[in-house]
Amino acid sequence: MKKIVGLVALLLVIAVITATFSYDPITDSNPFLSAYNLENLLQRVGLFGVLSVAAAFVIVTGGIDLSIGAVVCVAGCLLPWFLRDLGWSAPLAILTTLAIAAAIGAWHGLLVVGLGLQPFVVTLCGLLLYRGIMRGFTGDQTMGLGDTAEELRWLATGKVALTEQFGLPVPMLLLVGIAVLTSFLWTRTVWGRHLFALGRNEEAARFAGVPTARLTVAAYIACSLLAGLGGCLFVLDVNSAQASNFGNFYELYAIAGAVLGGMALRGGEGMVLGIVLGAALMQLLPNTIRLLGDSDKLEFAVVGGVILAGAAADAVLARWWQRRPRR
Amino acid sequence: MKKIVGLVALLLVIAVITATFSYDPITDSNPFLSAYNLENLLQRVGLFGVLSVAAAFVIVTGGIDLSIGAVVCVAGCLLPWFLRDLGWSAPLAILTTLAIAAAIGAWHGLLVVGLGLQPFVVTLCGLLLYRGIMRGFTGDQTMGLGDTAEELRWLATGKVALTEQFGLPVPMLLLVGIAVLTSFLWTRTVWGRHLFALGRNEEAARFAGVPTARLTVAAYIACSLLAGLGGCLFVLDVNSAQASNFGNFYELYAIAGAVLGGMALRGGEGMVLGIVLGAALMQLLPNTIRLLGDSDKLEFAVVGGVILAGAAADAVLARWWQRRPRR
Amino acid sequence: QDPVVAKKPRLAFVTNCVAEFWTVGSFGVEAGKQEFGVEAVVRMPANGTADEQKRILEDLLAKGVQGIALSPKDPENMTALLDKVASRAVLITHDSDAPKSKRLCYIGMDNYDAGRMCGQLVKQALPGGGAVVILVGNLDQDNARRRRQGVIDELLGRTHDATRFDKQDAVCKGDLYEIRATFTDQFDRQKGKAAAQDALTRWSDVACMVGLFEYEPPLMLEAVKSANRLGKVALVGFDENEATLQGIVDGHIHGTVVQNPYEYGRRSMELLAKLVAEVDAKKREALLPKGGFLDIPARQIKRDNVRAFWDDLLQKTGKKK
Amino acid sequence: MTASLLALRGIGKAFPGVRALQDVDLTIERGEVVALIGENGAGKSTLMKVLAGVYRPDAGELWLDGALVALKSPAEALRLGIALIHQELSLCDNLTVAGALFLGAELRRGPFLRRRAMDVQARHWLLRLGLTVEPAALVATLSPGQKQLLEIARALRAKARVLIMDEPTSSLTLPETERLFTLVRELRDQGVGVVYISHRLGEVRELADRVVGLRDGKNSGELQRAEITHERLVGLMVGRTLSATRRVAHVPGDAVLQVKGLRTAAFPQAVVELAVRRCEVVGIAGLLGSGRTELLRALFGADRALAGDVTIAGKATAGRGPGAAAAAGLVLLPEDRKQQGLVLGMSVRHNLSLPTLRGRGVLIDRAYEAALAMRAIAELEIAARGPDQIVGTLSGGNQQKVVLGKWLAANPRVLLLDEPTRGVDVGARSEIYARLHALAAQGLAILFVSSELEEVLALADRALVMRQGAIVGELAGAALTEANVMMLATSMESR
Ligand SMILES: Nc1ncnc2c1ncn2[C@@H]1O[C@H](COP(=O)(O)OP(=O)(O)OP(=O)(O)O)[C@@H](O)[C@H]1O
Ligand SMILES: Nc1ncnc2c1ncn2[C@@H]1O[C@H](COP(=O)(O)OP(=O)(O)OP(=O)(O)O)[C@@H](O)[C@H]1O
Ligand SMILES: [Mg+2]
Ligand SMILES: [Mg+2]
Repeated sequence: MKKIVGLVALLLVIAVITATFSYDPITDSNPFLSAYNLENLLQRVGLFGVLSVAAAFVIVTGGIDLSIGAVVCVAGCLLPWFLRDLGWSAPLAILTTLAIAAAIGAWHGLLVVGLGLQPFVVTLCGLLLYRGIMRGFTGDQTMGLGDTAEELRWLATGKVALTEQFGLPVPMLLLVGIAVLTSFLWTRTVWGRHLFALGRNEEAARFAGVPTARLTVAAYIACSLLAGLGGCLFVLDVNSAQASNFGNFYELYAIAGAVLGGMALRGGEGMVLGIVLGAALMQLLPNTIRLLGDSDKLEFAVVGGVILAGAAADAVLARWWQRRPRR
Repeated sequence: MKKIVGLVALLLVIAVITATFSYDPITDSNPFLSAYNLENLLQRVGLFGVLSVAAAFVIVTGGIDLSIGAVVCVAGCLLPWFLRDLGWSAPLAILTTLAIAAAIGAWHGLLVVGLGLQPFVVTLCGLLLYRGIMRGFTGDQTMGLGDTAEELRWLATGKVALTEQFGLPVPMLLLVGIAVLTSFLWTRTVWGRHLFALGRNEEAARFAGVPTARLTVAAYIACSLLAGLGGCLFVLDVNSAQASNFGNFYELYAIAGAVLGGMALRGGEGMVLGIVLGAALMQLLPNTIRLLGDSDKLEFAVVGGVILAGAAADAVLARWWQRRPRR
Repeated sequence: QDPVVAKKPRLAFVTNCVAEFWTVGSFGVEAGKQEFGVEAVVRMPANGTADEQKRILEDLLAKGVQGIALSPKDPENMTALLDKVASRAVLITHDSDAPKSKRLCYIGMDNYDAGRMCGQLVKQALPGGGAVVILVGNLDQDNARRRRQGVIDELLGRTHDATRFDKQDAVCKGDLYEIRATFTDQFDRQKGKAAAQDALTRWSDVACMVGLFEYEPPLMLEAVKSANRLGKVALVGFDENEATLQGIVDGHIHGTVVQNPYEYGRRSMELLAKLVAEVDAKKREALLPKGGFLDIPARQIKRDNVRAFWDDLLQKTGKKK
Repeated sequence: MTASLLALRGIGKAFPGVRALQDVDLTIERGEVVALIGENGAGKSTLMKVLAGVYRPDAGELWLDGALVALKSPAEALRLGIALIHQELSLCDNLTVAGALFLGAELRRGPFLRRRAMDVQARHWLLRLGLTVEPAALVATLSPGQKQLLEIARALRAKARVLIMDEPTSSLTLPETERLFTLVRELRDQGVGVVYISHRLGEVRELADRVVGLRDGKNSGELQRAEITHERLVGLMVGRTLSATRRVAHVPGDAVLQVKGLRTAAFPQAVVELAVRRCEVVGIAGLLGSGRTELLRALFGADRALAGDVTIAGKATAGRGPGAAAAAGLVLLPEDRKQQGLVLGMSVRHNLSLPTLRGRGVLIDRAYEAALAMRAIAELEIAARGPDQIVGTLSGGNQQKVVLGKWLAANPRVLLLDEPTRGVDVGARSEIYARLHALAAQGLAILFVSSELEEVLALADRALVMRQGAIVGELAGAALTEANVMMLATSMESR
């Protein structure tokens, strides 16, 4: 809970700074607070938030999934192929893509559980493998939707109007839905309780009769499934995917968002709300830099610096809180 | 030990396959076995091997360093700047670069130990931060040595002639030196024993009076120092560095090499020889693909696939070995 | 409030990746800012992906930029996005065109033509024909594909058709020239060098190597040196890396095809400044170059003109007064 | 004739290099408490893990209610009504007490948790065992003793037909143990078959209906209720009689450990003052959660104290961490051997030498290390294949001996011991007592915590009794009796 408060504070501070400095006296307008910008921001939080929730499913088990970006790439290359080259209907294309993503997750889970391989190794190989296969499959050609599937793109670029000016982007709504569901799953169901237990102490959970193997596989499936969904949304958003770089590094953004939001990499710890806030921070920062800065050369530096400072402040405050004399 | 045997076997199998299929009956020569190719291969193993040993130092403590590629970038951009723009002497330039790299490591170590931040988070932020700073610092311009420091480049491109045809590349010799030293440090000294103990159980080591904080910081310093050395060698090898992509992904290659060589990411487990072999495998595969393949599209796929298959085979064999009936 | 500052048009120059090439371009932008009295920002997508470009464009619009010059990453599929941008600001393309979109005009050259120029250099260096190996950063980038195709088509003596595409592993063998392979390095220099070395290892009869990305010709030179085949393998490059130019001066590299990113930057500013100042759509039309194409041709740099070119470049990038 | 509740026939189990069990038989009838005894490493825990589906035996059969069963997993054993309290703590410490109590058998409505209901029922179970923690408290905040009670509660909650308890009382004090016995007898009367493993032979005498002995992985005999005596139990375990240990009187010297005004975070009101002198063995007694562990950890600097001075031979070490304490000559043998005592993945030899490798230059003195390992293994009778066996694969009692061995070799000035003989068999125990007395005679100051009153009486020159974080009394000489200690520890104000 303290983590959440800290994150919200950090988000607010950055938002206020951005709003203050982006004010344009000539046009008397505030680009940061414009409906257009807020919609864009929310849409991006929606897109990347889905990936962070994906990453969190595996992090809860004490594992890690480095192949999220590669699965985004697989989904991003396959969906246009199904829709445009094979001419499939939208539901069929989406479902098949998700099924393939889920199969990838199942395969990860089986390798981790069945053979006892380290998740880092399995998914690092996965990263190379899937992206490599996609490069071969697409022959390094860009996969795009062209102007097919215009309606489907609503999922990524659509809005649900709230006022005349402002609408909630559909990806944000999707993220909210996924987050609420996940949160519910984690905190209210037996499944979630077992997932968290096995994440902290797999052996103890197994001794208590928890079907740890099955659950771990399920977590990997959930992760890849959401990554696949993210991949679909990303390609519907930008309309073009190149196998060699589509989704590159997204696993790191996704994991950073989740960890920033309070997921502990040793497993069994974390809240969905934190993850969403973490993902939001990861999107707010570049926006700030691009709205205020003259150049984006320092974008990475600022993102890295702010996250680190945030994490450090959090740790320092937590200590201070603990040391504070109690009545 | 079984791991080492397995790796050597895998390396040999791939080498034999490559040698067999690369034989050219027209010229009756074997490109793979040519002195030129073997020298190139050894040189690459030397370069990447240094990074894998670097990664291993932190992996032993149970941590992870994702900033290796970024430190390579820092060293790769600074060294040319010192040598060419500031006109420093070679020793001064190299030592300053290494000192900066070591400082980065110390800073990681302090954040991990002093504030208790997760290594993944610290070094992920480091990755963004250092690369970002370098982009700002170089103004996105390529940093090159031009024709200064020709003698210094011997460190990366030089050879020590063994026969008239064949010489051992200097980076390989450096790697051998580093590996022998590291191996000695790990297995023969008190420091190494303590490092492995704290990697397995930090708390128990602390209760046994091991100065765990100091040791952990030292491990991070060793890691970044070697990564900095690697960065120097890389830029001396290719002669130019662009901040935005120099050393990109090298942390993953480095970690993959180390893990492939038997380092367990949970810490406290592994041998230096395995790491060197792991790094060698990572360099042999692309060479094979380029010598035999029609295109390098599938390079990533093959590398990922072979590593995964190797890890899986290793796990299956280990099980079989354990289950095998004993007299 | 300074009324002069207030009236300055606000422009942006968006590239398709981070590269030395584009730092030269940003010097052009800088020059254009002074010359035409505009404010401008340069944006380079760090990972060089289409989705990064999308977010950069959105943020520029949010920021209230009035004119954007863009090198689209994926012109084919970005049409809808570009149209949206064009409806909120003046949009022109440079370096890479998106003819199907509502961009007002294109500044630059044709990468296919530049590729053919590169092919001509190969022909000059290797009049008797031989085996050629191509090195390229990746092959899913539009400009890379076009360049490579230009080289291949020129060497095989094919007709001028920019839409042709030979797959990476396609057999490209003509009467005189044979393209043995195309290697990609994903912008990793060490890998580029390794690929060049491995090509030399694999084929003892490679007669020419072509590097299509800025950092590649120097790597090929390193590889050829290390294989002791200097002078036996002709080298042809692309772009104006200083080591490439030095290689030409030294006679190790036959020549290079240079574009003019500096002019892309400067002329983008010039054109955008004019277009933004003009509100009337009809009158805007009149300001556009003929056919919506401002040609800034590529040039072949060889031993005879390398000195002059290099001096000029150093001057423009402020490295020499 | 009805079949036995449970019967194990000819069970064999081998680990790499070791035959842990060979042709072992065991029957358990309904409504019977069978005590399983044997030296450290005899195979008791292994046999119980076979019974609970953790290990699959290499040979033998398992009959439940006259039907042959093959257990594939702990889950399956649980389904069949076999519950095991593991010797080593195995709890998920990110859960709440109620969450841990119901793990694997949550009260549910469809897939959803009935959290309220579980809290209510948890309170009931905690109360029955006298565990005074909130169901919503996190497991991570419990002391090892409380965790052990929680594990017992879990097993009772499982309503098993066969209840296996592998040293359930190793860190419990008298009142909890007695409460546990009452519950076990209740279960027995309801027809549950109980297997009880303990090295506290007094408990065995009190509780067991029948005793089964294991020695070197084989059956070593059986005693019926009437036949159970201390001597016979020892004979069943070790196969010989043990000489009684004799107390050596020490003449205490100057105070080496001095504590003034110490206040710990868990008990901010209690102020601790104490001094331990050279050649002195001081015991600390007290109830579960009375703050004994907290005190030792604070002295060692593992936890930061709120206030107070700790001086070791004149050097102030408070607030400087374990490193400073160790440097000044004070070491702590921690209560939780798995977490703080051992590096489980390392070998016996490396664990034994870990604290003493310092000060021998950079290079490891391998000869010294080997000698140290050989000596410790011989003196403490550590049942290991050799010094290179991985500590994690030793039996619980043998692990404890390794922890002890490494500190006995360390030559400190002040030795703090928290439950030093947890799970150690009777034979080794008297060895250890003798060693500790010898060390004290050489000038060492020893301060130890033990939940076993017999141990405090056997070992201590003087005993401090703690309650609610404070030292409420000191007993020595003739006044040091079980009754006096219990009176001080439980005096009315405590609850
Ligand atoms: N996983 C394992 N790998 C190898 N050996 C093992 C393993 N587990 C137990 N052993 C060995 O099996 C033997 C029996 O161990 P077990 O834990 O059953 O003893 P125990 O009777 O419970 O002793 P204690 O009283 O000390 O708890 C010991 O020699 C031990 O070293
Ligand atoms: N990590 C912790 N966080 C919060 N409270 C704790 C923690 N560890 C122990 N406590 C509390 O401090 C009190 C004293 O515990 P301590 O371990 O010192 O008792 P003890 O006398 O050694 O008993 P035990 O036999 O249980 O070890 C207990 O009430 C316990 O709940
Ligand atoms: Mg046992
Ligand atoms: Mg205690």
